[in-house]
Amino acid sequence: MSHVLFAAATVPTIKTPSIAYHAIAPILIVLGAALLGVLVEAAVPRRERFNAQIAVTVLGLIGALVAVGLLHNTSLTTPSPVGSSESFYGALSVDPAGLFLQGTVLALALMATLLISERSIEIGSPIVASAAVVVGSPDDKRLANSERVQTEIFPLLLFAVSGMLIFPIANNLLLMFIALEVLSLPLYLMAGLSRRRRLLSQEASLKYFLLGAFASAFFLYGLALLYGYANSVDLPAIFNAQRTSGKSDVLLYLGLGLVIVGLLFKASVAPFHSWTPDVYQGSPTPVAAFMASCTKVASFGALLRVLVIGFSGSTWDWRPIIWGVAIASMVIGAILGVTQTDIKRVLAYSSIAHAGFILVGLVAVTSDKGQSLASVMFYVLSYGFTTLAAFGLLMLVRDADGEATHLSQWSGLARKSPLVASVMTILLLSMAGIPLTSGFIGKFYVFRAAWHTAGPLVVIALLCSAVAAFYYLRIVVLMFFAEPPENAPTIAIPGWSASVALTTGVVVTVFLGLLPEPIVDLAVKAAHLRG
Amino acid sequence: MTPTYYLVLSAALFSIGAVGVLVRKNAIVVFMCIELMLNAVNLSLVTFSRINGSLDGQIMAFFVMTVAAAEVVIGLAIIMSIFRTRRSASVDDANLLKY
Amino acid sequence: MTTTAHGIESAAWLLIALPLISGAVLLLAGKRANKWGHLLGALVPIVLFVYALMLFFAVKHEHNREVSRHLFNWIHVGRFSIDAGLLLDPLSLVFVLLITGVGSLIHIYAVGYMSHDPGRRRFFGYFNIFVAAMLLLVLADNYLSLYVGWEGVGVASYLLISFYYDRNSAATAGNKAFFANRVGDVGLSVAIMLMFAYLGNTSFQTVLHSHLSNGVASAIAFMLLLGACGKSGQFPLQTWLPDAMEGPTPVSALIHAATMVTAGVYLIARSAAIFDQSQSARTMITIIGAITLLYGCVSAFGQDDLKKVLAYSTVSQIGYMFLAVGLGPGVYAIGIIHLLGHGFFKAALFLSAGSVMHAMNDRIDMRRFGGLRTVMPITFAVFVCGYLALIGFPLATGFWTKDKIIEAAFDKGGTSGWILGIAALLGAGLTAAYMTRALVMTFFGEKRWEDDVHPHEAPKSMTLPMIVLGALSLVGGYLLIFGGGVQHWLTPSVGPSVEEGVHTVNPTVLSILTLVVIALGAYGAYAAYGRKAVPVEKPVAVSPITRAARKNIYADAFNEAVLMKPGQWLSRALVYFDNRGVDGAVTGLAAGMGGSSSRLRRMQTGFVRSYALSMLGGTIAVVAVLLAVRFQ
Amino acid sequence: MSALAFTYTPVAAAATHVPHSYALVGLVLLPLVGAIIVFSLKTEQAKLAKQLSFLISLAVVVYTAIIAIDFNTDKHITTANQFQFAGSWVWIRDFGVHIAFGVDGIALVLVLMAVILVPCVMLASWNSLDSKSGAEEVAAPGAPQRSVKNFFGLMLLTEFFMIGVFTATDVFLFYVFFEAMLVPMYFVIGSFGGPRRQYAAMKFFLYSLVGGLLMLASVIGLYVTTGSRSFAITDLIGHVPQGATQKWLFLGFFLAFAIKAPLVPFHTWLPDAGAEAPAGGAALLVGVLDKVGTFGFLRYCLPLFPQASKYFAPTILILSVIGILYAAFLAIGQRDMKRLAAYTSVAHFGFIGLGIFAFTTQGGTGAVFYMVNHGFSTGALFIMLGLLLSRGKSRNIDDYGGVAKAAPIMAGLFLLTGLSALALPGMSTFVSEFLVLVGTFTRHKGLAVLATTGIILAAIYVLYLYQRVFQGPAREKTAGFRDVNAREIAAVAPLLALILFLGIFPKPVLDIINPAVKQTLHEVHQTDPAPKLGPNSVVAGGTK
Repeated sequence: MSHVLFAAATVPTIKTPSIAYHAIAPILIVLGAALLGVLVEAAVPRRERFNAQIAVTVLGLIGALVAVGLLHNTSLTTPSPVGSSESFYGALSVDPAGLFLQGTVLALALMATLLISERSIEIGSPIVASAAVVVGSPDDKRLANSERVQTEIFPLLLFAVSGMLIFPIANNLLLMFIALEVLSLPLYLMAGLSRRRRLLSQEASLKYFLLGAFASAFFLYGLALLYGYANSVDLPAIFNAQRTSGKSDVLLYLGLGLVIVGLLFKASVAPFHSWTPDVYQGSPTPVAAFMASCTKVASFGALLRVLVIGFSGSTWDWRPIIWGVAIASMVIGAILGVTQTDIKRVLAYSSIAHAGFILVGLVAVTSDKGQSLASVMFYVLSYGFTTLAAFGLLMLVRDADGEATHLSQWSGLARKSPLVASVMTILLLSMAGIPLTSGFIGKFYVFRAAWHTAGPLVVIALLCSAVAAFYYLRIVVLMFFAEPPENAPTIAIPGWSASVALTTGVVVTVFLGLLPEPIVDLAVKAAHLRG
Repeated sequence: MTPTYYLVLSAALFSIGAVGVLVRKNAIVVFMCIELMLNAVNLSLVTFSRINGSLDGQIMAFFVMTVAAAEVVIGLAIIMSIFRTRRSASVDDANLLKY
Repeated sequence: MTTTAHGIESAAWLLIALPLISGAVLLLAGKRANKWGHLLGALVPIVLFVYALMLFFAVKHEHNREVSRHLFNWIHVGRFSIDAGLLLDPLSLVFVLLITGVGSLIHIYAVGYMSHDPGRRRFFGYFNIFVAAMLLLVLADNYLSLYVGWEGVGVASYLLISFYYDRNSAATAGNKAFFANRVGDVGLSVAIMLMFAYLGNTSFQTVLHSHLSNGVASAIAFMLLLGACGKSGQFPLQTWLPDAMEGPTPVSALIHAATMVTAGVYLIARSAAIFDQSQSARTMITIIGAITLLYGCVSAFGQDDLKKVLAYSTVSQIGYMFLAVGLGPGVYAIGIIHLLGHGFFKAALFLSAGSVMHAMNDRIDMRRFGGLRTVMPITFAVFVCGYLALIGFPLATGFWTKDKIIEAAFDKGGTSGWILGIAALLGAGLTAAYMTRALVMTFFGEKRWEDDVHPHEAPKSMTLPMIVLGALSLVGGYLLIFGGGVQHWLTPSVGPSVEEGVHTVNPTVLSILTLVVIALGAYGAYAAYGRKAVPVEKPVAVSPITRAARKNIYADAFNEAVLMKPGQWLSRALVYFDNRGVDGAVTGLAAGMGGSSSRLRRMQTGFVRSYALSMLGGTIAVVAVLLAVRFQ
Repeated sequence: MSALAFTYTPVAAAATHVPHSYALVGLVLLPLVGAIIVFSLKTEQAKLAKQLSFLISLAVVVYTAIIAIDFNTDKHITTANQFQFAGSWVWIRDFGVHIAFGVDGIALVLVLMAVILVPCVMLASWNSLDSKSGAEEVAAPGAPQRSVKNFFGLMLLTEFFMIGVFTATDVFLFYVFFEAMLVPMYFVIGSFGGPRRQYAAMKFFLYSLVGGLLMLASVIGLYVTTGSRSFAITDLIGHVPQGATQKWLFLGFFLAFAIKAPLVPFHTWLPDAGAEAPAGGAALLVGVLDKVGTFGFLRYCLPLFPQASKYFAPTILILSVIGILYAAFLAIGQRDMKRLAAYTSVAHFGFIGLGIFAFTTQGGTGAVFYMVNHGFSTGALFIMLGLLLSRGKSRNIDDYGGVAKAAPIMAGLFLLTGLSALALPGMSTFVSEFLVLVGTFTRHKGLAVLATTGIILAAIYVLYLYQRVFQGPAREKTAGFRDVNAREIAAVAPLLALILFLGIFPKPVLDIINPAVKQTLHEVHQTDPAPKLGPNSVVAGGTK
């Protein structure tokens, strides 16, 4: 694309570059499904709409997943020039690492879809029937108890997923920015679509939107500065410019800093984390699950690419930043989680802490031949499944106001439902990094990658995970060792869709703890970014 | 005219926008401040385009404008729905989620 | 050197196994064994005694009179190799005969004495276990095996002292005995470790036939001495022994008079070769012996409890034995003979005392006795036999050896010889005095017992052993000393006696002097207690010496003030420190974490603008760090 | 970036050819399968769960015994082939991690000890869950019934982890067992414990976790610094770089083990956990789980970090001696009998630490034997306390007195147990304690003598407890105590019998332990000091 633009300035003829459509097929499939979803929304009668949307979404995601699977050996950048040109960089880089992350996003998104489409737990679905209706108005009350469901969320989700697919393979900062917006804008809306506690949901939506836009502005300004420095927003070009450009390094580092900030915001890394607890708490639970898993995968993918492709030459300059924000994330995530009373906020702080752990793995990403890259990819995958299942479980524990997320309501849960309590325990132990769960393997993997480069950071990370273990264990203590409260919540029986999602999450968590070999192998093989 | 001035102007506008986000209470105004930041970036892009002698920056400005427009749509929808519920567009009123 | 066991000797392990099995049967069989348990228990030592006699004659014919019986390899780790084995030599056989002989008599006595006690079976179980442990102690052929027996008798002693466990005083006394013994055990343990560290072995064969440097020999000797003091109730670990009288009387007779408490003397005699290499340790033994013998005498004066009098007497007599074995190569045998004689007469005295108790409804306060000689003639007669032997009446058992010990003390020469000699002499006088007091208060004078008490002579099962022991008290010493038989017998173990030499004081003069002192002591006591009626209540206005004697010269008070109280305080202080300090650091860390968490979470104000501020701050920090790193 | 194809070197290839390489896998899996079966029973099938668990645990004992009989004690040992029944299968190739099992003498006797303890604990806990609360509380009205099958399932699960942790010969696998073992014990304490069970369970887990995570750092460091691309212990021995790296790595392992053991001053979780855990759980916790710490010293700290071990040995020895005396004083000052028992164990762990870091065969063998004996002894002690508490419903010693009157057999068993705890000569505990002391003495005389004074304190805390509980006049409350029944006797008697038997004839066990300890010391490059005077000083014919 940039070649095209550049060419336009000097040569009057425009050569159409060739696009490897097969390589971007997953993106196209999801986008196509999303558009189809919009059409369904317009054309299919309300009664059929829900099933139609689910079909479109699920098939779209599965199709994309299959496409990713078929592409697994691909490594190319696209578009590519028809003639030869010495400085042409494809805006999209379809490479093994990117495909791994895309596959992860798609799988997690599929599970999130299943959670969103759960209708047995609550009349309708966890999603508000009509977001436009004023909260508390008679219409709102009527709709809240009606069977009416809202289906716009599915196309929104698909659009977000398409953004997430582009995000980690964008080789061009502008494209990355657009992907960022494409994934964010639907999420802002989705955050506000909770069926219950709509005020909170709307507030979450507003906060997420304002802060997200604020962060985008930083990203964009960084992009502009880098453009000024390198005369291109292609990552390889920026990398090359660092050796050749005569411009002031201030531009480079200001730009790098601001771009990183934009990405760290999405990944909910401290000190850019402050939206996370509020938004997770306010959002509909399946949406929070979607954000906590998929967004994280995508944004770390983007961060990896920026650092490895664009800035592996200045590793020593940005490494202190990663150290700093990693420590900040782990410490804030661990310590602030200790006194939380809402289980969704606990998971949010856990997510912040985990972002820190992932960053630990990321420290050595430019210097160790793919080990770090593989470890980060493995970590986001295992964490994604675990956290998604954990959020999904929250949907099952309910009282009259919807989900019972206050910790005190979880006490004695094992009496009521040993199964839910046991499953939650497995997930929490995984988050705490106890062996025989995927969390342990993930932690081991990232820490091993970082050990040589950042030994002290690993020790800090381990100590933080000990602190964080406190709040996971506290939930276990409550569920198993405490007496149930007076107004004990009820346990809803999930329908097939949520059951499938939850089972998958737990099975993956345990499986990756016992036999991680296949996925580790996959990550190792995929640990390759193409500039 | 040195293009650098435009860069300084752009930085100033960006900073004004950022500070505006921090000090203004009305969600619409906050949002406008963010738009101001985006437009400051546009100014930068165009300036750099000029400095670097390539058109890419100018094209990018269009992209940014488009994205900003999309953002407005979403943003106003969100602010609107909150306003209808709360009868207030103050961002400080949206303070249920905390600690 | 030693002969390997053969024939009858090779079954010597039965000496230990039989009573152990019997004890185990009695304890494990439960109520089923109530009917016949005591008979089994009493039969075992008799069988053992017979076997021991056979062994005695068998060994007597062996070359060198040392027979070893290897049993099995007990512990083998690296160079540390301990074989479980038995050593039958003159010293051990003398003890075996004493233990089984006197043991048999006391077992028989106990059948009668304990006949009304519901815990009789348990008693015999413990008693047999004691016999097994004691025999192991004397038969062991290395120090570690000895240690096992050493501790085994300690446990048996503990169990029997606290036999009436529902009495707090008995339980406490048992504990006290065990704790004091443990202090001694530290010494014994360290001694064994020293042996291993320096010699690589702990068998008598090696240790006793090695040249040690004076320092090492002294270190080992002092540590052994500490062990001996604990077991034998010697200063400064003596206070448990009088309290041990809480146990049934046969226990006091067998364990806390005749056998176990003399194990310290055995240990020193056994380790003669080590003590011979350390003059300082030997001097220490004599000092301890002298202090203890006087201490025992003085404390015995203050007691109104007949058994306590005898207990302090035991303390004092073992002091004599220590003095003897401390005096050196020639006197070991005298010490051992005194030990054997003491086994007879002290057992006789205790059994008589038990008989008195039995008659007086388990009351033991001498102030409540009086005039018992007519009611209990046999008991009285046996007590008198024991009394004569103990005070060293001419030709009675104690006479021969006590005289020799006093003589040897003077013969040591120098100032120390004089001091030790005079102490021993003084002790003889005091012994006569307190024993006379006890005799008079118990058997003479007006009867002072309460109305509900109807004293009567003991049954035959009790009186018969008493008579035998009484007779042995009178003539046993003569048998032991006659012709130097025992001395010669012991020579292979402890070396020959030195008969001739330069005497500091002419022996004849000294003998007469001793007799005079004894007579004076006896008369003095008679004058004080026999002439006038003994008050039933303790007189309150008494001299400081009496007051001190009543409180065993403040030894208990000292222990309580210096060891127990500070120990308890330390324990409490450490508990506080552990909870507040060590654990406090841990919980404090957790609390700090929680505190900082609840403070930090306030930063999450809920205002979107403050979030934006933190983001902006973070951004500035990130950029600043980047630039700082780059342009530093 | 295509250089990711890590070269994989087969580990312990020779070992996999040993015919019995699957034997230990079976042993590890047996209790796991049992646990899964028991967990899958219905809550109502409590009786079946008990019987099944007990049978499985007995089967494990038999299985282990067969392995022990098959164990070759005369084998010539080298670093590479120090494990018997070794088997190794790749688990995660990229991590260089193997599912690798194998036993040397040290591991074998500890496994034996653990599996013998489990059925005893089960017998002792047979009816302990019938009351609706912890043994020391009176059940609150309306308290729900606790799940018997879960308790027994957790016991089997714990057994699985215990066997695994002792038999793993891959550092990573060991770590997995080491950490995962916390979970079942956490549930045992938390679900079936006393009034402060939540606090105790949490403290236990977090404290251990902190240690475990520090160890994780070292485990990773081991991999990174040795460059061996394998976690098999035989591949790592001798490859850890000397100097500061080794010291740091050592500290990571050491802290984890010191917390687990626990060594003063990292001990404060144990009194809480030991006191709040149900008696059976406490028996396993203190009897077996804590041994993993001291086992780790021997298996990992010494061979992997010989230089650092020597560097830190004086400090550890001093800590051990402090622990012996300090914890003994604390035990004397306790009012809570289970806390008392926990503190006695802290003191005993001091002895074990002393033996290990004295670097003598006597010390090392003594320490391992000590672990075994202490497992039996403390297991029996906690079982006895459990029986007592189930009658008295109070952990406070002052609430008791004169129990021997009503329950003489119980008193006798308790006293025997107590005597084994104070290392009475004639019991196996004595043999081990003396070996430790004598082994220490040959190198560090002062420390050994100080430690020896601990035996006085041991007598005080044991007998003082016995006096306050069992002796003295019977109380109104204690007079009605039921004496132990056959089942309860059967729970303790085997342990006491073993303690007595091994006290008189410890040779079979010592012979198993000895070669392994020698090998360990060989890896630390230590030999026993020779007797100072040597055999030359022995004069034939005596000195007379």
